[in-house]
Amino acid sequence: MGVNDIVREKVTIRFAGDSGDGMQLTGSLFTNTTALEGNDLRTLPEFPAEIRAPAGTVPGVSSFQLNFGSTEIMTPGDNCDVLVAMNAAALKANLSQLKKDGIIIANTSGFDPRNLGLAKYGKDNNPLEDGSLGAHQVIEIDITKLTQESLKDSALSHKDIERTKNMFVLGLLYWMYNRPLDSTISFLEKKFGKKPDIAEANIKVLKEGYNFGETTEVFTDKYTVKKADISPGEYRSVTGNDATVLGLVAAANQSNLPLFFGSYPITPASDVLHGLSRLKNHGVYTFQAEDEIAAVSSAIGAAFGGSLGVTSSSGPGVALKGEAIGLATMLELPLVILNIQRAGPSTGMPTKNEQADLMQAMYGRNGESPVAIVAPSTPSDCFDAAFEACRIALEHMVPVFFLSDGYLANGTEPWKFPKQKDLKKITVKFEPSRNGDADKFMPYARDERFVRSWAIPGTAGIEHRVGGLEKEENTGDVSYDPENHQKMTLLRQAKVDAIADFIPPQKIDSGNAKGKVLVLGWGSTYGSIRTAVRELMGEGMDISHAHIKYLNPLPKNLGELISNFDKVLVPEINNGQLVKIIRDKYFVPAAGINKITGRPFFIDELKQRIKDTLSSNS
Amino acid sequence: MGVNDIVREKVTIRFAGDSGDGMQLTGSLFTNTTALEGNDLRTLPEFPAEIRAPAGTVPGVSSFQLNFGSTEIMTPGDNCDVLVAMNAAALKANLSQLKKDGIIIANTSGFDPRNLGLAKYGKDNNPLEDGSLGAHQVIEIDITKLTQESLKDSALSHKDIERTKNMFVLGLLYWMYNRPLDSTISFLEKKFGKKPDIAEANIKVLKEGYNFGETTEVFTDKYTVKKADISPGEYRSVTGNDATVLGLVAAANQSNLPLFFGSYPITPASDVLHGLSRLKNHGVYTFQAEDEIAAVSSAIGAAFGGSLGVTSSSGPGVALKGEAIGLATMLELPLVILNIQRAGPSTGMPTKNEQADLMQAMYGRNGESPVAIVAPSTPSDCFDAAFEACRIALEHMVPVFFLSDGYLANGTEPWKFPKQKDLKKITVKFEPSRNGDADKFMPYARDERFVRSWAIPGTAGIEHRVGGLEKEENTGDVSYDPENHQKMTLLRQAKVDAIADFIPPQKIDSGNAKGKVLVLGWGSTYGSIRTAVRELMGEGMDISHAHIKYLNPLPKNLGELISNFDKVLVPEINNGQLVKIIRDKYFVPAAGINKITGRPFFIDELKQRIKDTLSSNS
Amino acid sequence: MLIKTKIDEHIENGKTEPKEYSSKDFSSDQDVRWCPGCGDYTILKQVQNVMPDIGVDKKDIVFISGIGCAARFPYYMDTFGMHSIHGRAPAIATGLKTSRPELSVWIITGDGDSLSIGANHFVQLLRRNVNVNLLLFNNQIYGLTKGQYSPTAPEGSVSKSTPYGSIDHPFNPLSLSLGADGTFIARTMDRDPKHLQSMLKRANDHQGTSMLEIYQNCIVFNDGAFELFTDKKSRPREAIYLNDGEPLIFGNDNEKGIRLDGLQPKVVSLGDGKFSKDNLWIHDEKDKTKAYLLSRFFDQPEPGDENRMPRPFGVLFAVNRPCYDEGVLAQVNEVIERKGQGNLDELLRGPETWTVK
Amino acid sequence: MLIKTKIDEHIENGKTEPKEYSSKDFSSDQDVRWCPGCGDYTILKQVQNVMPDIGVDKKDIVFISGIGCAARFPYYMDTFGMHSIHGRAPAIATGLKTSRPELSVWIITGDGDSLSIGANHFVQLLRRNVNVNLLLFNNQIYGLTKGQYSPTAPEGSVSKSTPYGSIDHPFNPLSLSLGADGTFIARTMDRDPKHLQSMLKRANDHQGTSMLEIYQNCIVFNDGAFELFTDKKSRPREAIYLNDGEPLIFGNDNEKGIRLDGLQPKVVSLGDGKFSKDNLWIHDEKDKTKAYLLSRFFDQPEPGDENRMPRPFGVLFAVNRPCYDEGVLAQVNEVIERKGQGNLDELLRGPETWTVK
Ligand SMILES: Cc1ncc(C[n+]2csc(CCOP(=O)(O)OP(=O)(O)O)c2C)c(N)n1
Ligand SMILES: Cc1ncc(C[n+]2csc(CCOP(=O)(O)OP(=O)(O)O)c2C)c(N)n1
Ligand code: SF4
Ligand code: SF4
Ligand SMILES: [Mg+2]
Ligand SMILES: [Mg+2]
Repeated sequence: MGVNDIVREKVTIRFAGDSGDGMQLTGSLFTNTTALEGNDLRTLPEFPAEIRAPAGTVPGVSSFQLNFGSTEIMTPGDNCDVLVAMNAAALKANLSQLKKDGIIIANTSGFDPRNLGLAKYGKDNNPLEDGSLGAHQVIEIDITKLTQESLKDSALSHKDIERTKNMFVLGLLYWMYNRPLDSTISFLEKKFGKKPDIAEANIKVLKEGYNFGETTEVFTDKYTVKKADISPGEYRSVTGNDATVLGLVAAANQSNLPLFFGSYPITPASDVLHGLSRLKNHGVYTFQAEDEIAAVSSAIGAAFGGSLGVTSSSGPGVALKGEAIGLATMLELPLVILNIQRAGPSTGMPTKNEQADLMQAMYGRNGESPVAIVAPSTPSDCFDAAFEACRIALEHMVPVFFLSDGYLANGTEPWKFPKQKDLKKITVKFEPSRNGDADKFMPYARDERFVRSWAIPGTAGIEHRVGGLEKEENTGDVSYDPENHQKMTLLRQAKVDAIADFIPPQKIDSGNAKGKVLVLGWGSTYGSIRTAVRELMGEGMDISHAHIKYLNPLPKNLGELISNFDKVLVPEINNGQLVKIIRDKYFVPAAGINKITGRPFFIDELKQRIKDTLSSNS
Repeated sequence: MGVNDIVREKVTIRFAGDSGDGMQLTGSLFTNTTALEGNDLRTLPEFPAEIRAPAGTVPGVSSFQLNFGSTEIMTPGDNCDVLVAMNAAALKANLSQLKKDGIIIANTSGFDPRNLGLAKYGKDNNPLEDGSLGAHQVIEIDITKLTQESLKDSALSHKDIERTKNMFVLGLLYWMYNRPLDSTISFLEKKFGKKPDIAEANIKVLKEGYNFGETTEVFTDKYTVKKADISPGEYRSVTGNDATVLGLVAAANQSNLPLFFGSYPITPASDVLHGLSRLKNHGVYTFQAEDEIAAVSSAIGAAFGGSLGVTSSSGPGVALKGEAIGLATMLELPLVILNIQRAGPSTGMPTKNEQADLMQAMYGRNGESPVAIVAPSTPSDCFDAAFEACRIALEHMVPVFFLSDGYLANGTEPWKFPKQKDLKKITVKFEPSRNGDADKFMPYARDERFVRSWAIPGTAGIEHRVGGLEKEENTGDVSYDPENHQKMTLLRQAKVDAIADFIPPQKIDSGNAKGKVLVLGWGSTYGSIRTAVRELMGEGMDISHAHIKYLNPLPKNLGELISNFDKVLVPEINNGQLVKIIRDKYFVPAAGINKITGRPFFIDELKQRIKDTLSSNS
Repeated sequence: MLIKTKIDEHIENGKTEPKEYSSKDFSSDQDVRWCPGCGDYTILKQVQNVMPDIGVDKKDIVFISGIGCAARFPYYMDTFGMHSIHGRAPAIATGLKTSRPELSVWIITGDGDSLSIGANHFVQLLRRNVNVNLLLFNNQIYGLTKGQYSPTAPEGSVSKSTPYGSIDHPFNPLSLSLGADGTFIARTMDRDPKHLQSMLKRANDHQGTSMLEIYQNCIVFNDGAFELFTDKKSRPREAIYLNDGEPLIFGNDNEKGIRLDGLQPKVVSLGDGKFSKDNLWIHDEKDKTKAYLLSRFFDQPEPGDENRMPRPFGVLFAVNRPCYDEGVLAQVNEVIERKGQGNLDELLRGPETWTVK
Repeated sequence: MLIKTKIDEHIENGKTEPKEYSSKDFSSDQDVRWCPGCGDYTILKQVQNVMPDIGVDKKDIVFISGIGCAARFPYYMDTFGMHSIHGRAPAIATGLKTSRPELSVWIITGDGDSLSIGANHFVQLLRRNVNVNLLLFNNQIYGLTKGQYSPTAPEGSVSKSTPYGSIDHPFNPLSLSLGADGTFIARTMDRDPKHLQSMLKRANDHQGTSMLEIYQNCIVFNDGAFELFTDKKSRPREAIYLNDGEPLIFGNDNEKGIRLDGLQPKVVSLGDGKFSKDNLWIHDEKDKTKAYLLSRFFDQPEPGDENRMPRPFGVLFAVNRPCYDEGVLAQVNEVIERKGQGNLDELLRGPETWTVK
């Protein structure tokens, strides 16, 4: 009896197992092969909140979701088509994320009484047997046993053999989705170069898994996902935090400045510190400060010295930086603050996602202290956004917030990475030295963009003092003069507003430039909104999508762009923040669509909420 | 030739001299007498920014302004009718605040070459002589010399004699405004009880000054300001910071809780710490922490223990408290944060005024962390607002911001102080102890107002843990559950919104409840707006004034109240903050009237700006 | 406080008979979520074992922590607890203890929590000598954030944030505590439950801030950091246990001692008749200079070197000094007694009033 | 750094001849705004006097302060300067010095600025041994905020915030600095300009964080706090000046000395033949234990008591330890040398790519 080969446009696979089961590696290997096969894709890992929750328990489950297709793929997918469950806990933790008609591939030895107990199913009620899985097609395989058999002649330790079982799953899925094994094989050969026996074992088990699909008859279907038409070029896969690191280094390179990065570890921002600390040979200084206050302060000190000063944090750590950021607005020095947002308030849910720090970035300081704000929309866009944050900070002598989040930080996508020669130049001019008879240096004199000059120590003749007290226009001397304070407050605002002349105008991402409904988003909701809106367009709805990258100042044409629509909807992973700014600034009755579960919008969910909102307020 | 006695409705006097000249005392003595005479009044001191700027220089000038009248007086007055200038610097620093036709009383010996030099007029150009004072009526008196003469037989040291010259001025002004000397005399007798010779000298000089007016003919006019009709009762004079201290102690008293006050000194908030530290016998604990973070943290610790936990700061100090306030929103413990605002951003202008921290109070934390906000409108209203802040915090288990400012903090007004028996009771109920077999205590169970119970250590059977991680509804256990986070985020918001049911509805302060123009204010602009609006009403304009004390949540009827007007104007001493909230929340094209000079609105200025704004956007 | 408040009423009404506890009574219903094999488990167990013996009613015990792996501790204790924010536990505890001196307050903190972000509150707590117990879980790493070096990590530490090795010189937590004028300074380790227990009791008995450093193994990110001291084989040579009034002796067969040659501590062998117990340094918990010298048994020659000083465990220093919380209470009461309980109406009236008819 | 950046270009292009300076060259055009008679004036003057001799070009000198009266200092120096925020100067200086090691960086801070709100950054700076000079203006009060007690104010201090006297035990700034493993620890006073100057030079010459405590009189809010040491009459008995390699001698006619009796410092008189210079404690800046003992000449018996130790002025401790900023630079350069200057395109490509046709 043959196997039918079904063509699918998109497939979502979720690999789930114990932290020890190597699901992250399995997922990324499948991802690489899939990329090479020319599909579009997105992935998202999910780590347990604890470092090492007890093996076999639900909190110990680690999973990896991959969404790939022959059409554009903009999110890691909603619920999955296939769930690989290496043990009972993995099933329990992820079942809710499987489609009604989704397939479960279960490693039966992970459902023995012990595992059932650890997963709190109860020793003797096995979900695979009690029919509780209803409509789902369940494929039970004793992966552990099969792996051991296939290596019974190997000299490897039991533990090492056990470790290879994820390759069996990988091989099996390669068969299911008609993928070649070669890239994985060469990866294994590279990785275990020094341990050929281990490499061999893994490869053997990989093939075993593939052949298992081929030979046994548990599967009635296999699937083909055709190439997507992706613009030709050289690609790599990148996470948001990786891309952020690269964006910073690129900006330092394009401005020919040393990069000084002062930070204090915090989830999910730490990887930026880790990534940069490896790049010392790119002229990067990383400083793990005693706290976030020292971190931002050290970046300000470095900026005073002429370096590109950057600091990063998340959640509570960002709240601590407010005072020092206020100082930077007064000093009018370049400063980049990376906020890799997470679910709050307070410590909140460090491993969960949220974009609820926009208002804090806008207003989280004493007094009138305007700063610029940019936000990336996809993992690879973190590169552009980080680069832009640096460019604005350096060219406009102003603190700039970069608002990424955990979903972007850990998600991956294929990236047609740029070449250095194609990157913008960032123009930095230090105030030149002058000799005694030249006239007095005016630290707070401004150019036509209201930007003061960067006057760094080591420059003769321009010795000067800056500080957090109000400054007199031009001279920069301390001033309590009422009119001067009014003037300087407005100047600091004008300087930030003027950035609008140096950023691209807001464009429509999908849909017409005029119409009934505009869905306005920012940050990591990009993929979900884009996909949802396009599907709604497909359903014949008059709807468009614009996604704001420059949140302060807003693009000059945004008001007019908005005015071309009858309704404006603002989906956010928060309780309504951008929507407040839009309503205030453009005086349109924009309506928020909000989700605060620590999770991204699902496409179907978002489509439904858009429809509901429209019907409710029309 | 006689002196004509002119009746005036209002008079503004400004006493200005060197920090050493005792102008603050002179001013407050005149104030007390004026109060006893039954005038309505307001005062405002102005201290030099430096502790002790060099004597005789402009930065060293200290001044005191008093505005009193037979009609309602709501501000310390715009420009003054009489300027007392004890030296050249005092004239230079204050001339701009004198009315065109205002009188200058100049102490000529303060205009000698040395003083002229120090004041940077230039040794030999004396403003009193070079005609630069134009229209002003200048009365030159060698007060120093006259003082010395009147005490030439006294045994006092030259320095002590010199010190009494401010009494001469005071006496002179008493004569000018037909005020009795007795209350001042008895004050001096009390104050210098131990040094009768000093008391005597001061009194002699005081009378000397009075007689000088009586006998010499330098004055052609004297003035009478009739009693104002003030509601009968017992009054005292109070500054905003004093009233704040009293409000806190009263709240502790009415809730029968110990008051724990954790703070770190900062201008202009320090006096609250100073005031409370003297009140230990009212059951007040004051803790001068190592910084603002420790200050707010200690208050949270005390609140966990069942005390009324309060912290205070200003400017940069408040910015540092954001993270811990976020913790308090998560812990759902009562916490009162006093922000005595000052001009920012950063260190800004510590001794100047601004109300630019409203947005920070609303949004200055990571994640969705709603807090309640109240703001006093006059010095004495600081009592009610502080009391209300405590009441809301305690009855709703929530952090509450109290937004005062330097103008209120240092200004004084007559206060018909309340009696303890007339104060509200604040109802606090600690979770009672329970014995073993009772069912498990649910720390995050809520009542109909969404308020959890206050469960303090020392209570048997309800041992429980709280923290900054997201909590599971009811149990309070740590939870990463998506739906729970959504629910809890909305519950924290709902709890704050529900406070609206327990605050008075917004009322119109002046004018009709329906009409063309509503001027909407908050905080220390009250006096200026009220007076300006009433004068405009007098001029026949259809205009009303409402002043918001409860800024978050806003009174339930505010939207409807606003909807009864064609135009809404929002004057603020910032670059536009409340106006953003109003535009967003009620979707009305409210227009801001903003001033950022570190100074309050002048009545005439505000009237003009209101007219301009109306004509410009109609 | 001499003024009776609602808190006093509440406590009065809630009075219960003092109970007999077993260590089980102190474990909460939360399942413990540290990595298998983490040193935190044994510390938790010993704390739960000690609690029944400190003679404090469960309801009067509060555990306050910052953030970190260690800081999850309070969730597992069936007492009152707060898992607060990073580094601030000492400040929160100061507010609680000052306003509620009758409570037994325990601070749980990690090396990053207390010596990095929280170092200011840490030294101020010691200076003020607030009567609380601070347990410093030192694993020389940031555990919760997955392995960055900490302020106690040795120079050259390779970690996620220092791939080429750390450059900064680490804190010596005991020296820092002495420099901050701490009144109780002690060290113990997760792997010696008996000693850990006795140190916990000592910490509890001390009036004032009890700073107990606990060497704790982070099996995942910094395994074996303290092996030299915890390993049964090397411990005798590398660790020395301090006992008040007793000579400094260590070694596999107690064959080594330490004597003071002027200001110089010297390792001597007791075997060869040259030196006897009587020539040795006698430990004196009240001698701050000796405590200082002991705290410097730290940056010493490499293992193997004859003159290498063993790492001291036990109470290095313990003296009495008035506690901040007591002092505050005493002052409040003193003022109440002197001036009488404040009358709100008088306060509202203020110094001077006038009447408008 | 081995990689040349725009900063290097800029410095290169701006090269100027090293100049001869006079102290006047270091006073800015701002008029000084401290209270008449404030100790800060004399400190400012001595710093301006010393600057010409440290052999650093004006353009390469940076003064960074926090907030406070003392912190206004940079405005008055005609060098680069930053009057930053309260307590954070050490962190800002660390960022500046680490990224620009060639600069001469001076931190100006008060006792509140560095030992209250800034105490964490203060101890971390000392631990890291960043090569900067920190001048701690200790007046035992918060001056700028008009007179609240500070963490160095003696117990019982009556101040605006402690009308009934302060309760907390103060920091001993030198002990805290030692506890934080500072490498240069010295004390001087505003009223002894010569000594102040020599200490400033020593601080400048030291490689690493130079912590110089300066007793500074706040004439308005805490006048005479240090009179015992600054007053010509009492100084000889109450103060002792330390000189490396010389015996500890003090007194009106150098008639008193200090010797070490075991670990116990004792005041002895040299007159009566019992003891001579040779029996005295010889100061050794490199001896940390002696530095520790000297730092404790602090909480001693009341004046008049025979055994009262004089307060030491001078360099208590000075040793060399690698500086953080050097270490960072060395590591960066070492990696550049080993791996070669990073190539951006390679970095962007990453470890693995694929091509879509
Ligand atoms: C304000 C803030 N900054 C940073 C973090 C992230 N963070 C949590 S724990 C921790 C350090 C933990 O190290 P340690 O105190 O040694 O505790 P351990 O995990 O090693 O027990 C950090 C940096 C945070 N939660 N809050
Ligand atoms: C964040 C913050 N908190 C508080 C203040 C107010 N403040 C300014 S200086 C100071 C203390 C000054 O004392 P010290 O450091 O000893 O300097 P001094 O004035 O005595 O020279 C305080 C509390 C501030 N400016 N910023
Ligand atoms: S990471 Fe380390 S410290 Fe944290 S729980 Fe795991 S083993 Fe323990
Ligand atoms: S207040 Fe004290 S420290 Fe400040 S300037 Fe005046 S005298 Fe100097
Ligand atoms: Mg640790
Ligand atoms: Mg001071």
